[in-house]
Amino acid sequence: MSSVATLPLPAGAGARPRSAASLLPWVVLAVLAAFPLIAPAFGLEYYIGFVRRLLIVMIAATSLNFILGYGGMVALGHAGFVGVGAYTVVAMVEAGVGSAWAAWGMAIVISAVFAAAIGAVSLRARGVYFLMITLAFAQMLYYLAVSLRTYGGDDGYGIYTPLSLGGLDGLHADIFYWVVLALAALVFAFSSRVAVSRFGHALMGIRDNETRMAAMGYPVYRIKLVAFTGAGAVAGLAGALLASHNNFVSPSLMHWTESATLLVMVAIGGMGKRWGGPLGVAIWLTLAEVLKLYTEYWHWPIGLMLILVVFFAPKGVATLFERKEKTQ
Amino acid sequence: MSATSLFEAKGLVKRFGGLLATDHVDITVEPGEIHALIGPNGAGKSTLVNLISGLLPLDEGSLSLDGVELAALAPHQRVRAGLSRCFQVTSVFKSDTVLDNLLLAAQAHAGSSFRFLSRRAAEDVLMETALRLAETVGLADVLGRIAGTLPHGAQRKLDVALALAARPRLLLLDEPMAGMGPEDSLQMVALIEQLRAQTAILLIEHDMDAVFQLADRISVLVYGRVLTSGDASHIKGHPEVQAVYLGTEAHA
Amino acid sequence: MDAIFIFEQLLNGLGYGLMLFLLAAGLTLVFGIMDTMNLAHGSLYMAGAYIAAKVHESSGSFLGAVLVAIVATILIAALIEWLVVRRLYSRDHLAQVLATFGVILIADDLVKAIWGPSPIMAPTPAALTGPVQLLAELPYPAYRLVLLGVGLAVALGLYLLVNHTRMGMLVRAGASNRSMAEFMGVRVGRVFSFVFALGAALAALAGALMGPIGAVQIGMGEAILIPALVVIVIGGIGSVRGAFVAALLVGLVDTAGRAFLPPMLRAVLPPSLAADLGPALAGIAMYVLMAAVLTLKPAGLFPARA
Amino acid sequence: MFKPKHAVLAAVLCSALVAQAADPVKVGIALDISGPFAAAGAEARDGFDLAIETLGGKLGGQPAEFLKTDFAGNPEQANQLVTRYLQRDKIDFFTGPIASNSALAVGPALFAAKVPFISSNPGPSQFAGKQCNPFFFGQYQNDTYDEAAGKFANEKGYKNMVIIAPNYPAGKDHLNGFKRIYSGALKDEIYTKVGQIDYAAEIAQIRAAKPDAVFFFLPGGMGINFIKQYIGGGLKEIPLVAPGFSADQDVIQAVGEPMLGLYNTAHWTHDLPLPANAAFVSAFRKKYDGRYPTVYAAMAYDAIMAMDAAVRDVGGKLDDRAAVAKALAKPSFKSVRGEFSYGANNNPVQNYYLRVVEKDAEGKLTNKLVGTVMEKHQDAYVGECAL
Repeated sequence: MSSVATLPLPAGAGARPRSAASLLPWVVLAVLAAFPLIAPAFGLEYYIGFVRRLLIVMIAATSLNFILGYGGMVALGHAGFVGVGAYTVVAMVEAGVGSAWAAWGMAIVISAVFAAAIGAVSLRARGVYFLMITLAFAQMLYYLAVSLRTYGGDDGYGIYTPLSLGGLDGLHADIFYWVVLALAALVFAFSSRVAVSRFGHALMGIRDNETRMAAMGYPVYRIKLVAFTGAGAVAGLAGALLASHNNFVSPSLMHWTESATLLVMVAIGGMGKRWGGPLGVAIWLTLAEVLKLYTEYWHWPIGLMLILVVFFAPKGVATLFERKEKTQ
Repeated sequence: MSATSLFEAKGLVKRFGGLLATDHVDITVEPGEIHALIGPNGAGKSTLVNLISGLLPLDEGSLSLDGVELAALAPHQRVRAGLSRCFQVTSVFKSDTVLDNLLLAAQAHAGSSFRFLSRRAAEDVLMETALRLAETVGLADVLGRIAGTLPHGAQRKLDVALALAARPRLLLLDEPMAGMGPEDSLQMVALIEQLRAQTAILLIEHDMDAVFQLADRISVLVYGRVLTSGDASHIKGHPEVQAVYLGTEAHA
Repeated sequence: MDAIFIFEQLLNGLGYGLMLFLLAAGLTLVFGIMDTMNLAHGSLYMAGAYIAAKVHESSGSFLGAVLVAIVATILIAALIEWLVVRRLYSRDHLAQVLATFGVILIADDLVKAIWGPSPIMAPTPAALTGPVQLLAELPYPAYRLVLLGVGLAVALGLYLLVNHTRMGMLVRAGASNRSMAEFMGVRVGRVFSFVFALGAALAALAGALMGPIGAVQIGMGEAILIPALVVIVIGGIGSVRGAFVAALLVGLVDTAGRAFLPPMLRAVLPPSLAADLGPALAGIAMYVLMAAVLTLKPAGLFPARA
Repeated sequence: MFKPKHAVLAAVLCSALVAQAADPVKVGIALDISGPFAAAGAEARDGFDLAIETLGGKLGGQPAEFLKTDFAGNPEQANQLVTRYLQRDKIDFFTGPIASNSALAVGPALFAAKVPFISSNPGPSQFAGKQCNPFFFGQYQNDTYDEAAGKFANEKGYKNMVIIAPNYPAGKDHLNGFKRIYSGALKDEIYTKVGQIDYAAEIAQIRAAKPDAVFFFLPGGMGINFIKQYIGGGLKEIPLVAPGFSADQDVIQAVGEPMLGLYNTAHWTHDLPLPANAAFVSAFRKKYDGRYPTVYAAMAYDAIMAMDAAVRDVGGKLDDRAAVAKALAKPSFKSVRGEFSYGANNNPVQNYYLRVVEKDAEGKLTNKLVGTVMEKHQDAYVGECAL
């Protein structure tokens, strides 16, 4: 054997010294946490709500990135779970529940149940077939919501008494922002952690070589199903938060273009990169917001960007940062 | 065959449409035995390996390993029952390092993979297993290399190591020498010889020198059927085998 | 519900199925042979419809308009292929979906800039405006009969092309095993160009023919893209035969769901529940069909690849 | 493109001269010029632009700024953008979205901020009934067009009808509006899939039912598909009746000849013989290549005119929001629809007209005024409103 070790055994990756890059999440978190306190001084109050929405969509995108980037499951029905979460909140409100925690908790449980059932059927299919079957289920949910008269159908459902955050109510006008930030940070940290856990490694192994994983004794289907269910549950949380953010829920949340948009955001940001979801969401939503200010023809620049990303940054914008991290 | 065979396959049948790819095949492997399966291209060797490992569903027949019935089990459950395999086309995780490949294999057989919050990197047991596997197949020098950049022979060794992590009682080797140069082949033969102490082996191979060197028993598969079984001299002397198989390949 | 009514609904289902087939055939060919998911197929359909409508309005000749639309759409497709799709052949499906989704966004804005946001006029050819008396009790729109005929002719033509010509043999070789075909000396690049042009022509034909019975407007491509995708997935991606069977299946199930499900539910359920449930179920019939087929056959009815 | 900028420039110059009005009047306009309501949204935009031009970019003589953003017919986006209008731009008036669901999504935030929402189209039953609000000003309540159509069907003597709408609550509301007044028998009540393309199955059902006439509520592309296929199916002899927006100029120009003879009802028509309307229609046709305006353009035009009058009536003091709302509730401008007033639920009490699609003097297909179906009509939900 001619090849000689070019690298020494990498010392346990955990022993790596803390670099500037590993501080980045904390810096971002600190800036975001301080934002509502600083914003009024610059007349940027509106952007508190904007960032709040960004954070909520980031939760949904992070959950999709988990199955798409780490699990290799190209699902085109993720907005369906966002919708299930949002409509669970509607159902709870309709039933007289006033606590946000109870409603959100229930949203997580119900969307996990939906994701488990849909995943159990869909995960038997592969590739484009998987993509289409997840789309089919999301479309069923969409048409169901459109014709559900009790919850407003196509007109949507307004939540006129905002849900209560229990003891946190009244602490500060922007308390909901920090709650969302905390949850988003939690989801981000959790998914980053899972990615380096046994489960994450197994999931990535399945993404890279499913047959080999089965031949090595991994319960491939069960691992995928657990990941799919977890991602559905987190997407449901995002939906529940979106319901509270807008105090309004409509089936348009579940339209297939919303699923496609989530997919696009993750791809732009970087699949399988922990910053992929957040970056993609920030780029996409900010661009749409800004472009709409200036022109009614705001779709084509986004389309062009999409094509350019596919050609020139095929692994997403997050990889550009990664290179920087390495050179530092 | 004796009733106490380690592995016993009976009446295996697989049809693809109208084609009978596997035609009532019976195969046994005794403890510590290397049983080689040979046959011309298209004889259905790979189909048989996929049937045994569970990647293809059986149409008829039964499989048992150490008295455990395998036919109803999913592929990963058969691995748990002690049946592990390699692939004809090298199947490793090409974009990961050799170490990560081995860690992934080690993880499959040391506790549950449904652990979400603890870092795998902190698990010393897995690291020990991975290093031991690397030693066994002779890859300890290249742990940090990306698997896809290794030479072909080293990738085949890695493939074997991934299968070995299961501590199998029966190892299916699907043409381990395929595409190898003479030097790599010699190393592989030595490796297989060394594995004999740990596990019984069902060896599918085209390289006749290697087969005659390693195998305790040889079965010849033709058109999905077992033509004959026996030791090396039996096979060499079998007229039909010479006609359909050795006649065309060995003397080509 | 008499026999003639049921027959008429079957005919309607067949008609809708053949409309879907026109679009799905091109999509499945491109996908099957080039392994390329081209969402911009919907945009080509829209282009065909707009160009045919405009040419028909100014020239008065429907046939001429259809031909112009087909030629123009092939040119547009060539441009899209040259600029975007060509770079995607070697990429994974996700990259293809993303980039061609980008093409859709650009195409929609472009059409809006050229023809405005309102739906445009797409008249029915004068000779085909009325109904034809199929049976004494059954008048049937003449134009729909033409659609049925064209759909069947295209199906037959594709069948002959794929199964009985040299080009078809190359196409099938490319579809079932690209690298093997290349190895055997098939000039896959030329086959690709031919198939992409054929796909564009079929999309344009579908768009041009749909104009007189549907709204020619921005977003029309996306609206029909989803049922077309459902068709090719049920049929087995890459299989023209599969697309044909699946298109008829989807057409029949969708039409039967709308025509027969509500009255049947009304017969067995309380009226208020039936009124809510019937249309909702009819609306998702197509998706239920797809989920059921894929549960039983995860690679569609006629998997093109082994 | 240039005009609004000039208007802004003019506004800036004026504000330098007029000391009391340091800030221009800010109007947030939600355009739906992409997405499912793009056609109607573009009509509304043309109406807004004409009104703004007519007023020289001012409202009540005050400098004004008109913010326009595409909502793309998506209620979620509408919500987001209205928040921007409210928090960042601090608008004084709001108008624009086409769809009821967008209106329902943005209403609560606007009402909480006490910003008047002058509808340029949607009139959801919620805002006429239980959720009525002093800051919402409807131009018609959704059901009233259908009620007028029902009255017309009675007068015409239709004994048996089939009615058809998409399967969502708004579809059911519209059919309920029709059924509220229509006294004949219903042969069938058909609900179709939202965004349906092929209507052959439904048309066969209609043929089998042999009704005297068919009433349909199928907005946008769905209506275009349906009418084309209905006439192609040889059902010309069974008349179609529709609420005005299913037979307006945008639909007519996309469908063409098959529209001839289609009866429809609306609260406005371009040949209403009123000076204000004649001025609007001729200015519109002059500005937009001889095109007839639709009811969407007329309502958008009126919405701006209502703001203009209200600003004048309160003497430019927009800080007193209650006073602004009061001024809006007593319209003092010459509406293109003629005389109208607001009922207790801030939804209008006004006439509804019958129109029929015919050819005009130049041979263009368009709606012709037939007569008044309902006079000073108020919607059915006013009783549920607690205002």
